[in-house]
Amino acid sequence: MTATLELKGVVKRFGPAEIIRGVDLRVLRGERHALIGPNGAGKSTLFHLVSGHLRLSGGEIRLGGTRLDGRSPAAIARLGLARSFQITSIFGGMSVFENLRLAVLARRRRATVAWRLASAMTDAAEEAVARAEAVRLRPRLDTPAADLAYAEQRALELALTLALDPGVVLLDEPTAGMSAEEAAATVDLIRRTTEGRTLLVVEHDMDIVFRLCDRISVLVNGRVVATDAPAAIASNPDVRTAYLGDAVDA
Amino acid sequence: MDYFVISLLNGVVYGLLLFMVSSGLTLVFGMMGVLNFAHGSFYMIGAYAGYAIARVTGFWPAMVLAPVVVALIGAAVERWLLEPVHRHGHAQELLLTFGLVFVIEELAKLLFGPFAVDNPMPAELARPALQVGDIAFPAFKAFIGVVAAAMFAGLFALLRLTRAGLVVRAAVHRPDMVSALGHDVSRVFMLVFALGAGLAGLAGAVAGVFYPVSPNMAHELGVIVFVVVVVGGLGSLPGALVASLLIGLSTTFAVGIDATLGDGLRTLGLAWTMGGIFDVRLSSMSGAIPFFLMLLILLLRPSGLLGERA
Amino acid sequence: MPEPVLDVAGLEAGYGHSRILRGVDLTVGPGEIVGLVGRNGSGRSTALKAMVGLLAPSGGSVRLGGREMAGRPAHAVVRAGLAYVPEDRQPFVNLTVAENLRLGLQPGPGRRWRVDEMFEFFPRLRERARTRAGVLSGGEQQMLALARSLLGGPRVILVDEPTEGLAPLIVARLVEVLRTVAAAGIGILLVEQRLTIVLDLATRIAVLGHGRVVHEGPPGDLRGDSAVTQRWLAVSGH
Amino acid sequence: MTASVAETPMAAPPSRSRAIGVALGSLLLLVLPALATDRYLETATRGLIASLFALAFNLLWRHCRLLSFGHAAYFGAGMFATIHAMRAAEAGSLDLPLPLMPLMGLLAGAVLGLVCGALATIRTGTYFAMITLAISELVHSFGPQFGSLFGGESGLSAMRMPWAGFAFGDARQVYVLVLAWALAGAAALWLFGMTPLGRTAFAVGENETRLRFLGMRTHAVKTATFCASAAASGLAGALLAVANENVDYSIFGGGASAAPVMHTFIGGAGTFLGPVLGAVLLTGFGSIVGQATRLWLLYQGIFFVLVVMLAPGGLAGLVAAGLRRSADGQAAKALRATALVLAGALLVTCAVVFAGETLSEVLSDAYSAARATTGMRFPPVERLGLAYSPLSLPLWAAAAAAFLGGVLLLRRAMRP
Amino acid sequence: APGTCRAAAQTNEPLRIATIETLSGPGSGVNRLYSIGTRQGVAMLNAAGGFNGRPIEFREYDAQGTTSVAAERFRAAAADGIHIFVHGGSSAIAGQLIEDLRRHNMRNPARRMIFLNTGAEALELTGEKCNAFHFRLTTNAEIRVRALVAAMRAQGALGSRVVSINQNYSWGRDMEGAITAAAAAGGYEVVERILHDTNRIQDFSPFAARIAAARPSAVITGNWGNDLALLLRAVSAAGLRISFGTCFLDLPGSLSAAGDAAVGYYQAEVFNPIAFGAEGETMMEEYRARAGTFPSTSEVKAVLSMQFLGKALASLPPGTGPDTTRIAAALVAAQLRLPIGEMAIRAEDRQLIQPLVVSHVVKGSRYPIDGTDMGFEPVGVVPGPEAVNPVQASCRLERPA
Ligand SMILES: Nc1ncnc2c1ncn2[C@@H]1O[C@H](COP(=O)(O)OP(=O)(O)OP(=O)(O)O)[C@@H](O)[C@H]1O
Ligand SMILES: Nc1ncnc2c1ncn2[C@@H]1O[C@H](COP(=O)(O)OP(=O)(O)OP(=O)(O)O)[C@@H](O)[C@H]1O
Ligand SMILES: [Mg+2]
Ligand SMILES: [Mg+2]
Repeated sequence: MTATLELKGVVKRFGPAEIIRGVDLRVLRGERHALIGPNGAGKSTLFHLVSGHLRLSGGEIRLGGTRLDGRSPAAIARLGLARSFQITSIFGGMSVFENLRLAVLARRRRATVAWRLASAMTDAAEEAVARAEAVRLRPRLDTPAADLAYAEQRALELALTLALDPGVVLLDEPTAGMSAEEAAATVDLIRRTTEGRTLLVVEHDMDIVFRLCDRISVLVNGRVVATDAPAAIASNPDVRTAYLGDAVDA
Repeated sequence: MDYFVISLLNGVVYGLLLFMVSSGLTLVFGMMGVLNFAHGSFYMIGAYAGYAIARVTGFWPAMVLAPVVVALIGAAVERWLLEPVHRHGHAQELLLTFGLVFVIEELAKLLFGPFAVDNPMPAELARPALQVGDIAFPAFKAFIGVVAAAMFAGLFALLRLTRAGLVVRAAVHRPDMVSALGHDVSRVFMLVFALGAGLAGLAGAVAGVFYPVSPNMAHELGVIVFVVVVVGGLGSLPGALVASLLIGLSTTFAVGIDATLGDGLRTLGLAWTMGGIFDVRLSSMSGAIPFFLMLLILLLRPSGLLGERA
Repeated sequence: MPEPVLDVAGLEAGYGHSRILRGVDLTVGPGEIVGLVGRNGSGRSTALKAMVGLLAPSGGSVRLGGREMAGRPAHAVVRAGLAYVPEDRQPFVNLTVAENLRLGLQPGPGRRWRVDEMFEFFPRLRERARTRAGVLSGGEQQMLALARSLLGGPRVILVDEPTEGLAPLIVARLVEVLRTVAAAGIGILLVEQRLTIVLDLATRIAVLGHGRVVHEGPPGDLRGDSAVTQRWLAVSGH
Repeated sequence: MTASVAETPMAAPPSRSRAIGVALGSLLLLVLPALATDRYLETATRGLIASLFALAFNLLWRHCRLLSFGHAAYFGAGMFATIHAMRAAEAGSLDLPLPLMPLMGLLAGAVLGLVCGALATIRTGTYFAMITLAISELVHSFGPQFGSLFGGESGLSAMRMPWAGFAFGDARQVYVLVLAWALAGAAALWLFGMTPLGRTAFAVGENETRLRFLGMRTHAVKTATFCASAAASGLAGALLAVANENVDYSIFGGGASAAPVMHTFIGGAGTFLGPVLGAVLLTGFGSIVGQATRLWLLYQGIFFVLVVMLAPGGLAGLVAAGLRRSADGQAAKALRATALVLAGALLVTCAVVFAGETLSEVLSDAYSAARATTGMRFPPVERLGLAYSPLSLPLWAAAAAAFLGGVLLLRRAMRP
Repeated sequence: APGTCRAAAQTNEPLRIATIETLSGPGSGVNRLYSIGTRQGVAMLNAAGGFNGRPIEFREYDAQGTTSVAAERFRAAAADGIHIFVHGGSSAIAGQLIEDLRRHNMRNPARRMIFLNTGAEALELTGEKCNAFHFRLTTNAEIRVRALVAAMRAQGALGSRVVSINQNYSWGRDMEGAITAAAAAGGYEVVERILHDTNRIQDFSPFAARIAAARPSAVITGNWGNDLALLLRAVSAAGLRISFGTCFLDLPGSLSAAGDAAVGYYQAEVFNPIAFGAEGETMMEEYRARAGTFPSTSEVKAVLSMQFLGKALASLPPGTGPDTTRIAAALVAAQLRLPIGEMAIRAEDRQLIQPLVVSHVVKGSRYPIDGTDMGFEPVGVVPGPEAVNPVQASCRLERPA
């Protein structure tokens, strides 16, 4: 199988502290890949590196053959790799609708058009509404994003990411702070919306990981200690001691 | 040679004076995130206070009392004007101080008249401290230097060693959370702002000994203090010191250089006959140098010489 | 049941025109762990904010050890012994971990915790003591937030979704910590999404709905497919 | 001030009343020449120019949350470009009819704005403000140097050349010309806010990082917005050049940069037309009160401070709130608030003016002359059309009471 | 609208005079004085019977320190039917006003206005900008320097090595030019030419160092306001004892700011109470009775200008209305006798020719200023024709029709 996203010997240092210590990771086209690991293992950092938020200290990252490292976040996003943030990051002062329309326009490269009114771009508007519908925010269309409840904000965050129709999606703890019900719903949502896309997700809730993902990589202290199918991971003794404890029973 | 030595001394002292004025600004900005446009006005108030008090108590007591007065005014401003708009964000606070500039200047005009007041220098400061060739280096410049040095030491200790410093630095970003840890944010803010104002007042009182004490003082000091703070790195005290000295020295020496940019290029064999900017004498542009410096810094090292990354 | 330290009665609060809380009644006794659950957006975080004074209550009373707290500024309430751990952790990004903790350190009315006790709880924090909190990992920030508030020596601590973003091992650790804290005689009001954890920890559970406490009782009430869970949480069985 | 633009509910007045307001306003502007004398047309012309300038400034703030303290640079650039063009036309070396001259200003503003904008928007927040300040200070310090470009401290002057039977000699024709351009400029700025670019620019102010991860080159967006703002400023400058037929480098000074800031935040930055309100108000203030008393700057300063404190949304914010209320069928409440505001404002004004004028009189030379002649230490003050002792306790007490009462009333009124 | 519709002045119309000065904001301090003085001057004219049987109307317009407001005020004045407007405060504003005047007179030949310039000294105002309806009733750089050089040389205070330090804008450059031009006549060599930016410099000691390095026998500067005060303070602080020739040391604020440093420094001016003898004394006392303080030189200049105007008005046949064209002509012909000599207009460029008093600063003066005990003691008078500069080639007056 071909890897869409491929990391080779990726290293990241912050001053003296080496946080990512040579990560090799191959995310296969169309698979749902989970990245788990103890707090502070470097999962978010890895995301930052892939999405261009941080610069590599060493190694290389490829997206379907093209080098990502060294490119700006914007460039990477335009190459079809989108991410969500662990700390919710949306446009608080704008309505849910405007948030989504913005993302849609960005994807269609129409977001900097200065010679037409945004309201004239009805197709974009329709898509925005549809995407709100998809994450159950339809009733909140005109609410300023800042006034949404936390969970609603997470949902919007997700919708923004998906609105880019990316080939590869990076999700950092998409269900954090959601009730079990919400979480379950969100997982279904992710399933539906990322159909046919490649998905790399960081998640601490094992039920979700096991329900959602085809393969799991375990990151410990900046190294990938294991990559395998859920069942195998669950029964992997190292992983249990390093991360799971007795959270799941194989 | 004499010229070089004296210019060096002048540059350093001028730099130190700049530091005196900008330290309070840096403090308030670094800790409260408020860029106090009215800082120059506090400087002016300090000068007038020094002048008015000195006429009653004599010079030296005035040097002590004037800053106190200004600090009190600062406290009042923070409590009754700034505090209420705090929740509307920094922009709003900045605008408030921006408005204060006009109010204070006009009040000064109203109360002390539009002209510079006659602020005599005490004899012990008037006499020269040392002689370089046939140029004297006056005592009050040494005085300025000493005060500035003391100021730096004191502030540095305050920020590094006290918890108040910690509280305020934290409160810049998350006032709510700080109060949720049991700290009375508003009180600390008031104290810090008062301190900043007091420093400006001290600088004004000291500077008023030499510079004409007039309602335009703030105006003339102008944005140079902002330049210092930005070049040094917003909120960094050592940065402010370095920047002040840098600006002090560069402007001082630039004055002596009559060469034009064109000359410089020509000696490099470039640009034979370019008019405009290339034929302006450096000496006549010494006032613009700080701004060049600022732009340069902001482009090369946006967070300032010693500023911590945003 | 012992005399409650925290006694909330008819608490009302909201944002601007939208009224979120319509009279919440709650009590927390010393050393007691009370779970506060409800749907997303039901107002649990709002309730905590209103109790600690970060959000001015528009009505009702919040008594701490018999003294009225409603309407008093947050710092006064906290000094009186009511600590608060926000749901979004709120680290002081420009300070180091150590400095963050130092800020929390206060001579509170409750048990005096020491900084290295916190490091015992969360060894990870000791490793990161010198780093700026802004760059901490999500989980690390969560630990920091809890430790920071405990250092204030509270009598009651309000915790908003502490396990969010924590790895399973750490979650287990956290549960231990909360038990220890409670054992030290400190009341805990716990807002938590993962019902399993609440059921495991709490001695009493209050359910928030329509801006009121619509049900209160021992964890048993919410075990299994009870009517309450169906009606107010609608959790498809665990 | 709320972090929202007119399109999002909280800041804007209900669209119907806004439409009505705009319609009435434009109508008034159109019939003004028939009503007003030259003097007031002069002031009106200034008001229009200041309004356009303030709108241009607020484009940056309202969208990108970028606060520029150096917009005089682009305003001035527009003025100089236009004057140079007009001189060329006067000399016959350029064949551009006067009504099209402002295009020169627009162009100059845009070009300079593009360069400086690309530079300044590297940073945001306070740094940005400082950079803009530095840039304009730099330009200003060049002022005295290049005689051919800036014409020294007495500046350059030109003459409006007749065109198509219009001499452009009298205030009316100038007013109409300025009005046309100002309206066009305002409309353009309004539309900009509704284009995708405008909305994106607003998103920059909201959360720039996130925007990057949506694949946007935010720096380009900011630069473009800056450029638009500078172009509009340049246009405003051009209009002033046409009206004054003269310009000198003092226009690059701090005062010119301060004006749009004051206008915008007194008028209200949250709503599109807020700055216009502020500009018109302060321009009128400057030319009417400014004629009446030397203290007008003091009064203006106090006014500004009070507005920033009590009405963070600016005056337009108040109006909008009132309209929204009455739209929500709380007309009574709205009226009450309005009454409170007016009463409070009146009280404060009386107090401040009394104190200011009395003080300035007592400290004036003329008064010391009166001292000398009458031989009294505090002869009665003749100000505001009445004579009273400057020491009269009751008067001062009344003033103090009025001030405090006024502020309290205003406070009350502002509460939602 | 009065400005446009009204036909040529009716004879029964009162004469309207206005000042357009900076009355508020930065710079208002010095500029207001011209307005105050003019007001007093007009009052005196009215006390003497006004103009053809009617009191002269007087107005003040506030230029608020900017040329663009000045322009607005000019049009306001035109609209209010002002015949003569007075300005002395700033060369920049004067430059704006003279252009406004040119355009206004071109557009409204029926209602031409007159510009009495009581204090703006930029050469170009009588050079390429010169205008038949603009009268410079004050000095300019060349006149000041010629007078200074003549008198200082006579005092032996000039020596052979002169430093020129000036502000880097047209006025300062005019001064530098004049100082260089006068070198031959003054028998000195200009050993250092310094131009520094205006009102920006906080610390002048570097310039003091430069001056010292040049080892001059005298320094001549056109600096005013802070730039003057700071320069003098820096020089004295550096312990340099050099004689200074100045132009604006008598403006309020300067002497107090300069302090004792200023003692012995020279100054060339139109008026000095002591030099004017008994008449000077009565002028001072009379003025104090009216205005409460002794007049500053700026005020006196304004008063003298009004008296000069008075002469011109008096010369008109009774019954002539406020016809500005004829008044202008009368001004060209007018003469005013001062204790120290004649005041008259040079027809070619409308520059006033008048004698100048050169004085130096002494302690314990009879007319101390600025709350100091210092004042100006005359050391010599330079007759007008000797002081005045030649007509500039660039000046071409289009004679009034
Ligand atoms: N800029 C930085 N400077 C120094 N250390 C950093 C920086 N950024 C991250 N770190 C450290 O790197 C480690 C990994 O952080 P990261 O956020 O990637 O962890 P994580 O795997 O996402 O953990 P969590 O699951 O809790 O989010 C943390 O210990 C953090 O403190
Ligand atoms: N700052 C705010 N302004 C306006 N409305 C708000 C604000 N914060 C929250 N709300 C609203 O208040 C309601 C309750 O919010 P709250 O955060 O208390 O919910 P919650 O029970 O904590 O749910 P969760 O934490 O899972 O999102 C939500 O409907 C939300 O939309
Ligand atoms: Mg993480
Ligand atoms: Mg919550």
